[in-house]
Amino acid sequence: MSSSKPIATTRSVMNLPTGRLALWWVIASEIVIFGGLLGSYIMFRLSHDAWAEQAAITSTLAGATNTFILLTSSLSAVLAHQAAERGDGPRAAKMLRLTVLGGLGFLIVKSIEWTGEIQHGYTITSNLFWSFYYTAAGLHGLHVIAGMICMLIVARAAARNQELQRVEIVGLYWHFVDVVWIFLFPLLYIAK
Amino acid sequence: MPSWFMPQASTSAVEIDNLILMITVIVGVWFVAAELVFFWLIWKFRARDGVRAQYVAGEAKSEKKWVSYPHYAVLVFDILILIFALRVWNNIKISAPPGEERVRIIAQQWAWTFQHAGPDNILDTADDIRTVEDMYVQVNRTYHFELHSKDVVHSFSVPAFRLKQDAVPGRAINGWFTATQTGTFDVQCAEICGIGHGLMPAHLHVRTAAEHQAWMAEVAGTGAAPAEAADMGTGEVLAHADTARVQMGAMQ
Amino acid sequence: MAEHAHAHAHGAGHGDAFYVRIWAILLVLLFVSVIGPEFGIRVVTLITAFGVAIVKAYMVGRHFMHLGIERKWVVWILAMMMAFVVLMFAGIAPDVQLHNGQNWIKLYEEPAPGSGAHGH
Amino acid sequence: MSAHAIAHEAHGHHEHADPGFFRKYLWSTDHKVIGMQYLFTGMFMAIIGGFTVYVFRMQLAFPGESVPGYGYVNATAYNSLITMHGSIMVFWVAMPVLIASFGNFLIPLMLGCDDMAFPKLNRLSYQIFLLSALVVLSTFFVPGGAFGGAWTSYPPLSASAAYNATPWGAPMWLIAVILEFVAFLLGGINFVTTAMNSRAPGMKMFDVPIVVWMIVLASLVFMGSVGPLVAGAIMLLFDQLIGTGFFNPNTGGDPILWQHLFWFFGHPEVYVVLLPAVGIVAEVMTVFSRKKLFAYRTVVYTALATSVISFFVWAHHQFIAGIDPRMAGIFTVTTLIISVPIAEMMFVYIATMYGGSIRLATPMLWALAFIAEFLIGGVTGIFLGASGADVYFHDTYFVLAHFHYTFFPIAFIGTFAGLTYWFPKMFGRHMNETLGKIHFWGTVVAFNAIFIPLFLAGAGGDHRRIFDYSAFPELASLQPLRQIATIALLVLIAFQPVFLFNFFYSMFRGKRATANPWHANTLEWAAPSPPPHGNFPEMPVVYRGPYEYSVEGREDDYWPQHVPPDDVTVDGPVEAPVAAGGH
Repeated sequence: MSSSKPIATTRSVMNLPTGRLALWWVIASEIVIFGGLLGSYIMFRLSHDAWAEQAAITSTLAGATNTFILLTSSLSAVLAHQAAERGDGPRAAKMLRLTVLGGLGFLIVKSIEWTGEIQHGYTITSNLFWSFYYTAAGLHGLHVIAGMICMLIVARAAARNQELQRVEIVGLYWHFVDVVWIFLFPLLYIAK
Repeated sequence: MPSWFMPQASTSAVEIDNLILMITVIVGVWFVAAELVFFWLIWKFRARDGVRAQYVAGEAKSEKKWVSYPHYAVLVFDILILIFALRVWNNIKISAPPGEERVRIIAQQWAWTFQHAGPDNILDTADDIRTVEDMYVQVNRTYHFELHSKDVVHSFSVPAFRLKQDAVPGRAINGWFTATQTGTFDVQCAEICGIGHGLMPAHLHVRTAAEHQAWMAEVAGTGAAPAEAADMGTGEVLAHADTARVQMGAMQ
Repeated sequence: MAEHAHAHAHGAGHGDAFYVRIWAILLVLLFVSVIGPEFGIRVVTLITAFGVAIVKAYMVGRHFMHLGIERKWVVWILAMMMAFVVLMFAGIAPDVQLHNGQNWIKLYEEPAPGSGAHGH
Repeated sequence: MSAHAIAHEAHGHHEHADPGFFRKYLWSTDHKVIGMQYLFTGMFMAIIGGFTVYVFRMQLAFPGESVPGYGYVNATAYNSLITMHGSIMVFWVAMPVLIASFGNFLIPLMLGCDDMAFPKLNRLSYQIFLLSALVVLSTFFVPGGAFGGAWTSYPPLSASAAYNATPWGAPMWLIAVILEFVAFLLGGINFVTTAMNSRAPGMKMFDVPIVVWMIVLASLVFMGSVGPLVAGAIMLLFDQLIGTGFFNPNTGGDPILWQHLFWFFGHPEVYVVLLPAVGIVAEVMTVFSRKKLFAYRTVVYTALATSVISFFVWAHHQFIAGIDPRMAGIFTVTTLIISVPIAEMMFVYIATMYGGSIRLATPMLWALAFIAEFLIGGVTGIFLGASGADVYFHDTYFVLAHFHYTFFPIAFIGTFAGLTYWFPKMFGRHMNETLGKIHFWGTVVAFNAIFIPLFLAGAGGDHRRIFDYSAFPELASLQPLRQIATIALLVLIAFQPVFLFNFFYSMFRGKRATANPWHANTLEWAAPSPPPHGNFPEMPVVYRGPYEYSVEGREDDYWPQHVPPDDVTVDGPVEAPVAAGGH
C-alpha cells in the first residue's frame, strides 16, 4: 500500500515535506481546541478565588513527576528524529519505543493520582474546578494515548528502515502534547 | 417598517424606528443602485455575434477606481450608520434615565412572574404586588426592571416597546422602559426555552396614573407570599413533555 | 531562502549531546517552577509557574520542534492560532469572568470555605 | 500507484483491473469518488432537511391541521423539526456539498495533480462524516425524540433533560456535531496541505483559481474557529451525561460562555460556507462572460480580509443576550466593518461583467442569481449588525429571512451553479438546458416569494421558533404573510424534482460532453470528461493565470492554463476526444 502514493503526496511546492506541513496544521487546529478549553478554565479560575484551595489539594509531586516523564520522553523523541535523519532506522525505532514507555509511565502516574483523588471524593462532578481538572487532563491524556499508538506504528516501519520521515512527524506531535502539559501543570497544580 | 405593523408604545420605539428608517433609506439606495447596474450590465453586454469580449484585467488604477470609489463610499455610509446605531444603543442599553418605578420580571419554563414594587416603590417589601402573565405599568413613567430566570435562557420581548432583553439564569439583568401609550401589549419569549416556548405569552397593561393607582390600592400586598401559581416543578415539566411525546409518537 | 532544500536541514550542526543539554535545562526549570510556590509570595509563584512554563514551551518549540530553523510562516501560523485564542479570551472574559457587568450582576455565591469539594 | 501506472491507466482502465463496485465507489480513496460520496450524502440530507421545513411551515400556515405525510405537529415535534432543519442544512448539507464535495472534486483537478495529498485521510474524513450523519438521523427515532433546543443549543436548556425533555436526542445531536467537526478538520487539513504543496509545476500563488483559494480559506477559517467549540461541546456533553456544571449557573458555571464559544465558531461558519460559493460564482461568471476576473488580487485580498475580520464579529449574535453592552458596541463596529470587504467583492463581480460577452446558460443564471440575491442578504445584515436596530429585530423572522437570503444563495443557488457548470466534467455528459432553466426560474422566484413576506413579518415583530401564534393577538394580522411563505415553499419544493430528474437522467442519458465544453481555462478541463483515476493522461504544466479570456490578438477567446505560450493554434489536449468509458 505504501508504494501507491499519489504524485500529489510527493510534491513539495512550499519546500516543506507534505507530511510535516500537514502536521503543522494539525497542531494549529489543536492549539485552538486546547486554547478554548484552557481559556475557559482561566476565566473561571480568575473569577473564583475559592479554587485556589481546590488546586492546593492536587498533588504537585504527581504533576511534577509527570512533567519530568514527558520532558524526558520528548528528549527520546527528538533523539529518534536525529537517528532517522542519519538513516539509522533501528535506533530511531528504539528511541520511539522508549518514548512510548515514557507515555506509559505518564499514564500510570496519572491513574494512580486519579484513583487517590476519586477515593477522597474529588470526582468530576464535585465542583467546577474538578470538572475542568479531569476534562483538561483527560483530553490531554487521550492525546498521549493517540501519540503512543501512532509512535508504535511508526516505530515498526522505522525498524525496517521504512518511512523514516514519519519519525520526525510523530515526534513533533509528541512535543506538542508535551507543551500542552507544560501549561496544564502550572494551571492545575501549582497556581494556588 | 415596524410602525406599519406595531404601535410605537415607548420612547425607545420611536428612536429605534427612526434608526431603522435611516438604515433602510441608505442601504435601499445602495441596493437599488447595485441591482440596476447589475441588470444593466447583463443586458448591455449580452452575447452578440461577432462582438468579442474586452480584455480588462482590472489591476490598473484607472480601472480599479470603478470599484474602489463605491467601496470608499460604502465605508463612509457604514460610519454614518455606526454613529446613529451606537447612539441609539447607548440610549437604550448602556445609559438609562433615572428610574421612577421598579419591577422585577422572573421568567421560567413557561410563564412570566411580575413583581411590582407597589406603593412604596421598593422591591421585596410587604406591599409588593406579584402577578403572573399580566404586567401593569403606568404610562409616561420610567420603569427600571430587573430580569431573572429560574431555569433556562428566556428573553423578555415587548415588540410594541421595541424592547428585548434575554433573561439568563444566574444573573440579574437590568433594563428600563418608558411607555408612551396606554393599552394592552403582548409580551413574548424571544429565546427558545423548551417545549412551551410558543405558549409563553404575557400581557403588558399600560394605564393612566389614576387607573394604575386604583389598581395598586386594590391588590397591594399580594406579593408578600411568593405566587406559586406559575411554578411548574420539574416533575410537571416532564409530565408535560411526556404528554407531548406520546402525541408525537402517535402521529408518526 | 525558499530554494534551499529544507527537508534535511533539520538538526544540522546539533549532535545528541545538544539535545541532552536542552533537556537538562528543562529539568532545572521544572525544579524552579516546583520550588517557586514554596516561598508563598504570589508574584513569585506566578512568575515561576507561568513565566517558566512559557520559557519551557519556548525551548521545546525552538529546539525539539525545530521551530527555530523551520520556515518563518509556520511560526506565524501557530502564532496566529494563539492570537485567535487570545482574541476569544478577550471577547468572552468581560462576560464570564466578571461578577458585576455594566447592567447585570451574577447571583452565584461561592460555597463557604472548606465545603467546596463535597458540594453538589 | 506510480506515475507510470497512472499514465498507463488513463485509457480504458475500466476493462482491466476493475476494483469491483465496493472498492470503487464505497471504499475508494479517489478524490472524485469521495467528492461524489459527499455530494450524494449532502443531497440526501437536503431532502430530509427539506421535509422538516415542509412540515413545520405547514404547521405555521395552517396551525392545528394535520400535515399531509406527517400528521399533527405538536410543540415538541415542532422544536425538534426546526432544530433538525437548522443543523442538518448547515452541518450536513452546506458544509459537505460546498466544501467537501466541491473541494474534493475540484482541488486536485484544478491544481493539476492526481489526487489529494492524503487519500486515505480523505476516505477516513468521509467515513466519520457519514457516521455523524447516521447519528443525527437516528435521533429522530430515539426515546424522547430528536433534540429540540435549536441549532444553537443554548444551555441550560440543552444541558439537562429536565429542561429539554430529550434525554437521548440532545447528547446524540452533540456527538454527531463533534464527529462532523472532526471529519471537516481532517478534510480541511488535507485540502490546505494539497493546495499548498501539490500544485502543478508553474502554478504560482496567483495562478490558483479563485474557487480553490476560497475553499482553502474556508477550511482555514473553520480550523481556526472550531477549536473552542469542540472544547465547549465536550464540556456540554459532560454537563448532559455526567452532570458536571460548566454551563450551570447554580454551580458557578456560566450559560453565556457557551453562547460565546458557539458564536466564536458560528459566525465564521457563515464565511466558511460563503467563500466556496463565491468562488464557484467567480469561475462561472468569468467563463460565461468570456472575461478576465476583474482585479483577481483584490478578490483574494478581500477574501483574506473577510476571513480575518470574521473572527472579530461573533458577539453580534448576542447583543441582547446579557453581554456587556459596551462590548456590544465594539462588536457593532467590527460587524459593520466586515461589510466593506464583502461589498468590495460584490462590486468586483459586477465589474467583471463589464465589456463581457454574457451568455445566459443555466450555470450563469445561477451565478447571477447568487449575486442578486446575496445582495439582499448582505444589505439586510446591516440592520442586524447595527446594534440599536437589532434590539427590535433580534430573534424575529427578519433575522430568519436575512440569513436565509445568505444561506439559500450559498447552499443552493451557489451549489446549483457549481453542479450545472461542472456536471459535464463530473459525469462526462451534459444536463438538459430547458429543464435547467425551468428549475432555475421556479426555484428563484419561489425563493423570493418565501422570504420577502417573512422580512415583512419580522418587521412586524413576528418571533421565531413559535409553533402556534394564537397566544399573541398582536401578531394575528401577520398570518396571511406566513401562508404566502408556506405556499411559496410548496412551489419551491415542487420544482426540485425537476432538478433531480435532470441530474440523474443526464448522468446516464445526457448528451456526451467533450473535455472542455465551456471553453474554460482552468486545469480540470484539460482532463478527459469524466477524468479517470489519476485524472490527467500526462501531468499538466501551468503557464498563466486562470482567467485569460478574450486576450487581444488571439484567435480563440480563451487560453487554457496548461497550453504553452508559443502555441498559437489551440488544439491538442484541449480539444481532446471524449474520454473512454462514460460515467
